[in-house]
Amino acid sequence: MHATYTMLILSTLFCAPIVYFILAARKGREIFIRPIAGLEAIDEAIGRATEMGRPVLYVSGMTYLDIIGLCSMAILGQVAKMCARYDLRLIVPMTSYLLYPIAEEAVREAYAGEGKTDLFNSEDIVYVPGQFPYAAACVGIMHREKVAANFFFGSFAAESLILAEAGNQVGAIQVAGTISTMQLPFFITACDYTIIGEEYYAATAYLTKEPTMLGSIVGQDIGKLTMTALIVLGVICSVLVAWLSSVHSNWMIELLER
Amino acid sequence: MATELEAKDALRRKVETVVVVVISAGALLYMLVDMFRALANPPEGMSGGSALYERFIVSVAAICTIVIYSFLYRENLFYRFLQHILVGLSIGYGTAVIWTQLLKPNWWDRLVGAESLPPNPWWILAVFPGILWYFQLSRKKVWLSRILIMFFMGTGSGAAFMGVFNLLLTPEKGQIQQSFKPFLTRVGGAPWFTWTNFNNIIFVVVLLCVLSYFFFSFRHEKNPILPVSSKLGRYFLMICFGTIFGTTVQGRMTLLIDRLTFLYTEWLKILAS
Amino acid sequence: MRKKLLMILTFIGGLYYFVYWVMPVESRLEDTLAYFGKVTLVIGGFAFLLGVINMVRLHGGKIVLKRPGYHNSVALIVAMIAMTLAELLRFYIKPTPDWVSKAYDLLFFHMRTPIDSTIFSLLAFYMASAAYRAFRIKSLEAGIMMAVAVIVMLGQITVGISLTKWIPSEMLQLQNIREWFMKYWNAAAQRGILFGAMVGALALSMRIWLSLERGSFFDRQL
Amino acid sequence: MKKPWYEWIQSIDRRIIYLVVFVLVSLPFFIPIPLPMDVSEQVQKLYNKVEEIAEYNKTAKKKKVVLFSMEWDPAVQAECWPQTEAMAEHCLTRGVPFILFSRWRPEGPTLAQQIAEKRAKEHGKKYGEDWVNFGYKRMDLPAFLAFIKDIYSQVTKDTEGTPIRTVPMMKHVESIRDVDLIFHVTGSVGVEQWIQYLQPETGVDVSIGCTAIIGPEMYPYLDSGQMVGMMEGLSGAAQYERLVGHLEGRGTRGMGSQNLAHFWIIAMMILGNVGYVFQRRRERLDKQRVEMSGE
Repeated sequence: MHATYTMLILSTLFCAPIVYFILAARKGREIFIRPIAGLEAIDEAIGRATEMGRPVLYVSGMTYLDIIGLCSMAILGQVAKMCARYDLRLIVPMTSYLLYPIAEEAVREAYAGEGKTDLFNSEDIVYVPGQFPYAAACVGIMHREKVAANFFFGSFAAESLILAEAGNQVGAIQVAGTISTMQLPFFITACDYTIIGEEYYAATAYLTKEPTMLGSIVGQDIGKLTMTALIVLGVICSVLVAWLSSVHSNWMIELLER
Repeated sequence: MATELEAKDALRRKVETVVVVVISAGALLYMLVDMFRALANPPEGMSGGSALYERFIVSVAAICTIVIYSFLYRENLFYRFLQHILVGLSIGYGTAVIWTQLLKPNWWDRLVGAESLPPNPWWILAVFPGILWYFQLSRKKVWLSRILIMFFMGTGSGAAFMGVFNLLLTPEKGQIQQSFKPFLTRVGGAPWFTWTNFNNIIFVVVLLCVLSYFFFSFRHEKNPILPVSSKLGRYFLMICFGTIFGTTVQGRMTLLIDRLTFLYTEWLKILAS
Repeated sequence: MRKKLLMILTFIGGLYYFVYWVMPVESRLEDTLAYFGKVTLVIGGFAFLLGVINMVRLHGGKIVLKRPGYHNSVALIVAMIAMTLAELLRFYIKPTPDWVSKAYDLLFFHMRTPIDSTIFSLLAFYMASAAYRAFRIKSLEAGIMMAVAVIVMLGQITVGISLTKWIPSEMLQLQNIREWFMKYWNAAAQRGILFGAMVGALALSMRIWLSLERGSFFDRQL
Repeated sequence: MKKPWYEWIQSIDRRIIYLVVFVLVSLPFFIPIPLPMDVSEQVQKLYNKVEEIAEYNKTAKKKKVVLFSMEWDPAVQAECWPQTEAMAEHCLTRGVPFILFSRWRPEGPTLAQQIAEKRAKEHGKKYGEDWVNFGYKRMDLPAFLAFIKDIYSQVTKDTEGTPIRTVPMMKHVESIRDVDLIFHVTGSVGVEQWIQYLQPETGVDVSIGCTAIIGPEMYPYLDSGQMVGMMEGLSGAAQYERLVGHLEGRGTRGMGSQNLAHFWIIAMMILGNVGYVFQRRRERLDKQRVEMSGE
């Protein structure tokens, strides 16, 4: 269907703040993002791994080269930085041949940035194609290396169940973040903290402080606020329709469908 | 201590070998008997040879199934072998089908001409952008493949406006209009509160709380509503995940039931199919 | 230079559909849509050999170097060729000879299908062991989730439904409670997620369309 | 030292759990469990919609058609096969022609073709007249939009290589508007694109047959009316089979086993958590004792 006038106005209302805040953030405007509980859990998990002196596993699931995958790689970069700071070994199994080199580079850069190039071992970035072989490889690593912390960030499919269970078995601290709604229940029950849905992007922005992401998050918030306002007004109108005999139809609906 | 463990290990290995041999011998024996039975009295309208072949392929499928289940005991050679076969088959099929069902009718036939179509040499030009995909395989010229990827991403993002607003604002069925749930119903000229209205209140409250959980850039300290609503939002999300959890159990069990149905009805023929 | 080219191409690709959406129905663009679609369908299809080439590169190397487990790679390549041939022969030789359809039957319906569905069905077992070993009610959140999950599970099986069949009020029977959770609580929460995702989709398309995206993938190697 | 009971019940070997699952799922095959089943609202709505089309087709010269969007592969055939079968059975017996088609899953139309052939053989129906197979067309969004605009620009031949215009059934279909219902069967997502790009322009109804896992995600669309009905998982298929009267289908057969399997999962959850709670309580007590003695 082609755009109606309402749609055009609304699309401007949604998109203009996004573009404005992205540009503003790039020019150096301070942007606030509420602290995301799961991210503190990352620090905690890294701390625990440092105490125990055991490696950390970063699992990106069935993530491919898309925005989710790139966000996952950005978070990986931050995790790798923390690991490098505390001299921890980080193991990253990857399933996408397009993301694999990006992951390797992210970890290498993070270790180099902390001046720990000698700690980086390119064999710790493992390429395992296929869903179930990937899950089996991750489970194998968890048991063999007795990992102290598991991070699950990316898009996940059925393998989430297997991964979360195995991590629980070895007693690792687990932090998960995914926008795959269908897999969230398993992470919530088996992980110590779970970042839910859209929070995943906010978490990326919070960690990387990338202006584009930050600006976009603020712009999106304004879009969601607009939506909330629309819904509240619409509900009020529908109550009025039932309450007052003089009102015959819902003005909001008429307005939106013009 | 070590020798004791070793002895235990050796015993376990022996038991495992015996179990594997017994199961595979049983399966093979059943397969042979089954095939001979089919050869001896083939079903009506079928030659003995085809009947035998039919039973043979059913047995192959059953043996594949059993071998995969052996993974539950331990990862093993046979499982890995079948896994590789699966990857080969699915890639082979996906490739061949794109040729036979997409490129052949929509490109080749137009290029060289088929039944009613005159040949149109201009279609050869489609090869040049098409070939760009393969630069993904080169480390140096990978940017050439980006031309296609970014172009498709661009078209996708341009079309997203249409998609998003159609989903949200289709006349009468739009997600936004359908969220305007009335909290009161007009019955006989007077406002009234019914069970549906109660459910509508639940719906709108849950919707708004969940939406507020996904506000990230507002400060909670200065806001009277947001801390409460976002906390409630997280709990409401848990209810939603609970339903997903419940249905997932059903979904996963169905997968197993399907395989067992196959084994019992088509292979072992214990049950009528 | 390259980067500019990509930016312009992305913008033009997006602009076409944006303008198509903004323009009223009778626009000229309406007619071009089908032509454009015809060409993009074919161009998209040309990626079809990527999977094969990747597999041959990965496993061909293993076979040549006789790495451990190379017999698996041989099986993979053989299976790939066999399946491709079966489909091509089935398509090109008309009427299909008996042996081709038999081979196709074996490869597709009695190997491809059962192996795939059996591997996926392993999840039924994992579900049980995960329920036992991993799903711990560590917090109020997990508690709420589990409670709803149990109601939903009981409400979708026949024995569970007959447990509460005796209750005279239909509303309190398990299958209806399940339906109530699904239709109101779940639908509303899902819609909340959906709204967030839709705004997110708009933001993402704005970023890609106007080439505002930053990050390693978009900045590197260009 | 002997393990305390709460540790013992937390340390059952996983292979024993697997074995019990296997036994419990197998039992109802041999000992039937009574299956009182209510047909859910969503399934009933879907059935009514197809019935509506069938009633129309009885008198109409140009029949309305259902498009089966077969986005499933063998991995999820356990749920999607019975759903497709129930729907194909309904369409074939009630004289509703249908189209098989897929954008993402090469195997979908092939498996659906097999289902349709089996059902057609029983009812004496013929390929080309009662159904047609478009096959797998890997469509990106531009191609999909063109498909909506003009089917024939994107589909020139069916899977057998017959030019699509010469297939007898296609005389009913000039454009996508002649399709009255989309029946999207899937184990992942993708149904949104029909709602986003097809429905507002043409008013074609969309319905879904999905694995139980993604069922909850479809409720916002069912609530808004963008989706007319849904078959959710095996139970949805079983309910549809009951409505169609196809009781020997895979759906109905499997429902018995669901019961015991579900109870086993619930039991496992309770067992694991009871052990966990007691273990935690013991740990807390131990800790208190240590603190007390430390003072």
